[in-house]
Amino acid sequence: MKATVIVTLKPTVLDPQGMTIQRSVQQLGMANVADIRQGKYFDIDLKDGASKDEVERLAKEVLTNPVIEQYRIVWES
Amino acid sequence: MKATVIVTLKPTVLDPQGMTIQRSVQQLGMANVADIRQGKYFDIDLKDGASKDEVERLAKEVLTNPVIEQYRIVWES
Amino acid sequence: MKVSDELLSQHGITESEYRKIVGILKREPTLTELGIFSVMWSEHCSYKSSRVHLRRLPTRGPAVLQGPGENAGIIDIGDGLAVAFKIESHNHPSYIEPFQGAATGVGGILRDIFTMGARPIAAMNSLRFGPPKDVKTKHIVEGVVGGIAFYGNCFGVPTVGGEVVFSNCYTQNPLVNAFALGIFRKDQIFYGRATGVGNPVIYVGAKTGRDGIHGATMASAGFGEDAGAKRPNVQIGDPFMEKLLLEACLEAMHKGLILGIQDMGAAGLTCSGCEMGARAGTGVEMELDHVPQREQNMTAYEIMLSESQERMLLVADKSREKEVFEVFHKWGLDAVTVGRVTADGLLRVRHHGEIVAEIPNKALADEGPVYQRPLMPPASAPGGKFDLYPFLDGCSSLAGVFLEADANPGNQDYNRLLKLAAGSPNLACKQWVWEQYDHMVQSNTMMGPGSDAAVIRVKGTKKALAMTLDGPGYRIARHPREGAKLAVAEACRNIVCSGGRPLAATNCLNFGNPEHPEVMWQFSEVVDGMSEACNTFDTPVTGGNVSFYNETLGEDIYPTPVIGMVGVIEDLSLVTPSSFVDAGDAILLVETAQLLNGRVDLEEEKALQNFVADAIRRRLVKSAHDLSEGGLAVAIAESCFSNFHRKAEGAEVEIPSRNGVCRDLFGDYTSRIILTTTEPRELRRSAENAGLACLDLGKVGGRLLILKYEGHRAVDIAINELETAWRQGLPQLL
Amino acid sequence: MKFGVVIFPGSNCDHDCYYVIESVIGKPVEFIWHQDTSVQGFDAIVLPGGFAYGDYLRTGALARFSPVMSAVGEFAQQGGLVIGICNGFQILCEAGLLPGALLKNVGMKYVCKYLQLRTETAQTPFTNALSKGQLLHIPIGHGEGNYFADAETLKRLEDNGRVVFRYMENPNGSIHDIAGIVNGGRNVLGMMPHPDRSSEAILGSADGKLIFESMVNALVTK
Ligand SMILES: Nc1ncnc2c1ncn2[C@@H]1O[C@H](COP(=O)(O)OP(=O)(O)O)[C@@H](O)[C@H]1O
Ligand SMILES: [Mg+2]
Repeated sequence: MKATVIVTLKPTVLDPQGMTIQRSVQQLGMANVADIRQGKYFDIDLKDGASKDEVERLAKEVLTNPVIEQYRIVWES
Repeated sequence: MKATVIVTLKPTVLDPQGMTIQRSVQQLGMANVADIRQGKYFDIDLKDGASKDEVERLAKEVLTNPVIEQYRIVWES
Repeated sequence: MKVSDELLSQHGITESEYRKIVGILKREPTLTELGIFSVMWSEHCSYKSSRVHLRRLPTRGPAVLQGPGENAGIIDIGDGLAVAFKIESHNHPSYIEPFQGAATGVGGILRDIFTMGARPIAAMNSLRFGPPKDVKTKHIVEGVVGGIAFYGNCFGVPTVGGEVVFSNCYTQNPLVNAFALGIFRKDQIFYGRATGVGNPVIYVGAKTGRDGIHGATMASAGFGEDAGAKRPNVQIGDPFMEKLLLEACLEAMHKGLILGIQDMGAAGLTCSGCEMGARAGTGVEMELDHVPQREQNMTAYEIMLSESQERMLLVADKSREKEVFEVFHKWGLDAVTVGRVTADGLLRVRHHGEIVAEIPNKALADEGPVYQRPLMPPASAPGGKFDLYPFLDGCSSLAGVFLEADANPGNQDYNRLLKLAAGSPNLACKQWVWEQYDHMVQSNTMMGPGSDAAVIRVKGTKKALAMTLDGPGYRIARHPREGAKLAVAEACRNIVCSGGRPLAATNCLNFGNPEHPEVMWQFSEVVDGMSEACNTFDTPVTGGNVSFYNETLGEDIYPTPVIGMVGVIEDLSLVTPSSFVDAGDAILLVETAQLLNGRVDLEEEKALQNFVADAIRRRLVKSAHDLSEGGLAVAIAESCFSNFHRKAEGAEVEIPSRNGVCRDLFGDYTSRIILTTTEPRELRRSAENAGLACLDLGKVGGRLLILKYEGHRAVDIAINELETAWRQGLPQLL
Repeated sequence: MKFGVVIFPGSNCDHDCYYVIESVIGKPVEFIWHQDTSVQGFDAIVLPGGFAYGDYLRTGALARFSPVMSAVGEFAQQGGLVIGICNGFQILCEAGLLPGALLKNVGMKYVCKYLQLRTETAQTPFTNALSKGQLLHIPIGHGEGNYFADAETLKRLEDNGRVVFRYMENPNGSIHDIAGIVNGGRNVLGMMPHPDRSSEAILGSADGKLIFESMVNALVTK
């Protein structure tokens, strides 16, 4: 089983990385880009018999810092 | 229009972050996690009238380091 | 196997080299063997073009414990302690992928140091780029600096100094030279030797992947149109893994578990295996099925040639194998026995039950081809427009302004010129670069980046170490032999100004294509100049690195030797800053009797350095700063600027009139040092006794920098305004 | 009185902290291995700077799972003195022993330099040798020192005098210029600047020593 976890900064948290990219994009003349926010992406391979709960726990307790981040999981089987 | 760009390391390129996370996770007793590879995730807001080509260019020329990374774009309208 | 011409050329092996291989093996090589020969006999690993010249370098001296031939040179610093240091290039990888290329360059040189048992306590780097206004250059600078910071900071070694130079010739061939220095007890040195027949050969560290296969051969050819096509070679650095490797290796060494050890750098398992065998006169047998692998279905060829980072090969006593495993496992690292030491002198490699290579270690490590390549002086050196103003090389827009001032010194605004010079790429403050480096970790840094030499104290003693990198490229391009002498002289002068005594040197020789007779001539001249100077200053060369093929589309870079000099400061209280200390101090200029440009009189220079060293020992000196590019005006300005621990101090100075105001302000004349003191008379007297000129220039103090020339104020500027120009120079360009 | 300095894989200021405690302030100190499950016998614990677990995932994120961290948590709960410097601060936040989080510097780059720090309160076991408003000359060296907390947390920190240090010139974008905070019990301090690098005049400043000396005072009077 495979799963993908996407971790992004909460909307209330400033994203300096996204802002820097946004600036360089504007300098390059890509004027149509209104906003970029950067997040992290994790491709996870699971052994047979792994449960969705385990991935949920992984995403919540390890991959995300709840003070600043939020996550979502995309399943693939 | 919105698009998501996902940038990941090419499969043959070493991913020290992913490896280290996976090892820690195993020690935490999440034994079913076989492999983790980390990538970047970009949420992009586009102004009206932006073309898909522009996003393609952004992904290719700005967000990806072609020496070690690859990208894919997910569209949302 | 049928070996085609095409296969040979892919491996960079010539016809005659191939015949030699067949002669050694007494049969045709297997593909794996061909690969092994190709990397070991590559320019990068075999020094086939440079070896005949390098022999002329002085390598012995009372302080030298280990000269060239091991992973790093070692010198005795007293108190039962020794330091290991070396410099290495990572030029080609850094052009292809600036961040990872520079990062793995740092990783490689650090491994060279700790593989000998020394804990790295300082790093430096010498960087050359094209002009900063070029977009591609900006990207390379960002990447290289970011990569060095990423690796060194995480590993936990302070990056305490280095150089950044911009010039057109490096646009397509940036240079990234990384230096590292480590410290240990002199009775605890480890060597890369596979001793003791029957002992296990143990692989530790990261798993092997298909990274950087043929990296050594890549560094042994120029770039053509297809530089991009060579990209799959890129290795990724994992400084965290290397930090664990450091701690585990040192722990295993201190427990007495290790007999021989070598890092896997260029040519990976191949190089460490055969070199360790060759040095000990033994054979090494390896079973590749045991090698930890990251990727599926790797061939023997790939495993032997992989340049995956953060790996080491070691030999332990057979009775202590398990203890070795325990140490590495404690640090969370792989440690696997992959073979044994044998008596037959062969590198024997098995894979899936078959022998895939069987080659005498010595043939690979010591009997590579040696070429006496043709030499020829070039028809013309770069034009001498900038002889007095070498900092202008690579700054086309500024060059005109200064050359015009040189021709018409009378009616110029020297405030403006000084601001322009101070903010020019080659002279501007490099804080943008070194602020990204952790230069304080390990809490030894007394003088970090920005001073003449970096100074770090040695815990547990009264001593400090001083170190510097110097490579005046434009000078050397103009006159390789004289330029090389200047480089050594300047490196020693920097050490002396900080209160130290230079002990020994390392060097990185960055050159173009050795198959160009002009390049080989430059190389030979540089080696001779360096030898002469190192003999004069009693600073033997304990090691180094040669990087050839820094050429793109037939264009060679300037010959660019970079000298790394290491010295000892006998007492912490003698550490001397390059910036002014207190208002009211007298400013003196000491110089040799004749004013030289572009060359150095070594004996006079030595007298100058001895005088300054002695004056510092007699505690007559509060600050000492050597003059180099930018001349007297820029040197005085630099001494005025604020630093982390002190506010800016102005100065009022009389510039001696000699060759016209522009030259006297900005001209780069050799062998000069500015000192500040509260005892000007005593200093002048001693200088005159030593046959040196010593001029009273003026006093430290105030908020202005005033430079008087023939009775009027040529420069009269608020020091803060000048400092802003100097600090903003680089950030504005980048 | 015994100090303990925790070694995580990737810690690189562990020896610096050890040196200051042993050779500069002259107090007993031992290393604590991250796999240890007890911190018994120690009176104060230092989480040193560095790149624990390479700072991979997030700074401090993987270190907080090290076995020693449960022991450190209990030790803190019982009022034991814990100081986290730089990476140590990041670990304390990840472990929930201090509120908030440390984001990437707004400039996106690692910054190593000396700066001025203002002491906001002397009412902690880490600052009793300082006075409120006292300026410290002290270096930073970090890529992720941009302190963030939500409005409610911030208010609590400010109202209770838990902001211990503030930057005079903000180098990283930290909210309210925060450089260091304590927990509600005031026995756990996290700070980005490095007192361990500024405890000897020959290194440019001995101001950092005052923080270690405050800890000694607190332990003596305890
Ligand atoms: N420019 C040089 N000056 C002096 N010694 C050199 C120089 N270049 C290389 N050497 C020495 O030659 C030896 C061969 O280097 P080697 O260890 O095979 O390669 P590497 O540099 O890849 O580790 C080393 O001991 C090195 O110090
Ligand atoms: Mg080596």
